[in-house]
Amino acid sequence: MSDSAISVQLVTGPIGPSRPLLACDAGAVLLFEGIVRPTENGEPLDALDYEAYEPLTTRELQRLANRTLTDFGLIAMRVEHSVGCVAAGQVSFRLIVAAAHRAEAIGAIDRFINQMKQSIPLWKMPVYRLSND
Amino acid sequence: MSDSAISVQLVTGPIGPSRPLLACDAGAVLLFEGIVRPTENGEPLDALDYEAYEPLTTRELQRLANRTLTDFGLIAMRVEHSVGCVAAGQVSFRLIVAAAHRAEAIGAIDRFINQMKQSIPLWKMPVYRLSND
Amino acid sequence: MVVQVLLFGPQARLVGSPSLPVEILEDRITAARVLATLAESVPQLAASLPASRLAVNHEFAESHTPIKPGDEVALIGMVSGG
Amino acid sequence: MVVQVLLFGPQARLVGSPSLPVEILEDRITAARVLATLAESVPQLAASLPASRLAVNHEFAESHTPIKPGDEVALIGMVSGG
Repeated sequence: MSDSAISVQLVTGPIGPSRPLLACDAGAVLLFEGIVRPTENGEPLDALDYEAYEPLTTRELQRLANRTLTDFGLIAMRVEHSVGCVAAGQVSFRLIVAAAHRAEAIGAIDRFINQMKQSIPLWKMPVYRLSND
Repeated sequence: MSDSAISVQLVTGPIGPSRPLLACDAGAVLLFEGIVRPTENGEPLDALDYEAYEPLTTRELQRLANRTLTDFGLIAMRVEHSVGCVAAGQVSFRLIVAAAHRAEAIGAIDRFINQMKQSIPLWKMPVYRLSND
Repeated sequence: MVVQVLLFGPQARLVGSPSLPVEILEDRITAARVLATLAESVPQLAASLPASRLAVNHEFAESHTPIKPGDEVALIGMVSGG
Repeated sequence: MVVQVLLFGPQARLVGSPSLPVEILEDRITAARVLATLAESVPQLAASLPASRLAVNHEFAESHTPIKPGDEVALIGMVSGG
């Protein structure tokens, strides 16, 4: 509902430094960052290549954000997800929520990420190091 | 346990902007900020005045951080808590954890804060607006 | 009618193409019929189809959702990692 | 022996002082004895004492922990909010 309290953005490449989430009367701010790990299934990894299907991906992220904001009574939230190539060690996903108390913030982060992984059209493919280097 | 991966700090007054937590191989970073809310029990609030009992407070925070790091297999964590006066809207507590995956990070933040509120010698007292202004 | 089905991520890589033509010799085509035809005719997708859905014109489809000429049809495979 | 008990936060405010002398006429004084004496003699603390512990020389005390002259004794009331 209060869409102005929600920001959803797909970002090409890695996600840069975080800006503060302005939310009057918030008592708890929780920020989650997903970082590309340097190994996948035991193999060294160079990067992950993320693919979206726009505009469906952004629309579904927005719907999930709206439901999460309403269900947990959040004050504000911001979602950023990479598309394209993100090197190991860099941030590919950031979620910030502001709430009156920490229980809502923790519950919202947990459920948003679980549902995102189940239902949002976002794919990642490993980019492995070339073996002839 | 790996104490170098843990930082615990009491800060006089509000807690400033967050520095990044360096943690190689982390796949998930979770940052929690507790912010002084502008009302307490319905009354407008100017500030909270936090009191610690050093060195017991820092020592118990360090112990709790050690247990949390070990139990959740975290890569690194940083704890900052204010002592003294923190105005409404300012940050009085920040906890950052880095883990391989998000489940450990979320579990660690949740349990650390619950146990901190139960067992760490840290008190807060409301500072209400003067009524004769 | 031939339905062009868009593919993404690991499914596109398995098939080796970002889209796949699916020929269906029926008048009324539904999302369920497209998925069933893919299951029969594209063995590379067999393992991931049970965790996949179709999107028609950028909305997730129900099994009975009709597909008409000109619709944009996409296979949304939920094969996301942790 | 008179044990000076340090107070903090809301408990200090209720009593109106950052410490409180507790007189106990026994040879062997334990943490439990100090808490019991506070419960009997300081009505302002009655409500919060069940959720309080003593620290002796900056370590949380067990009920049988002995208290000797010169020890630093602190009442740690767990009355933290959300």
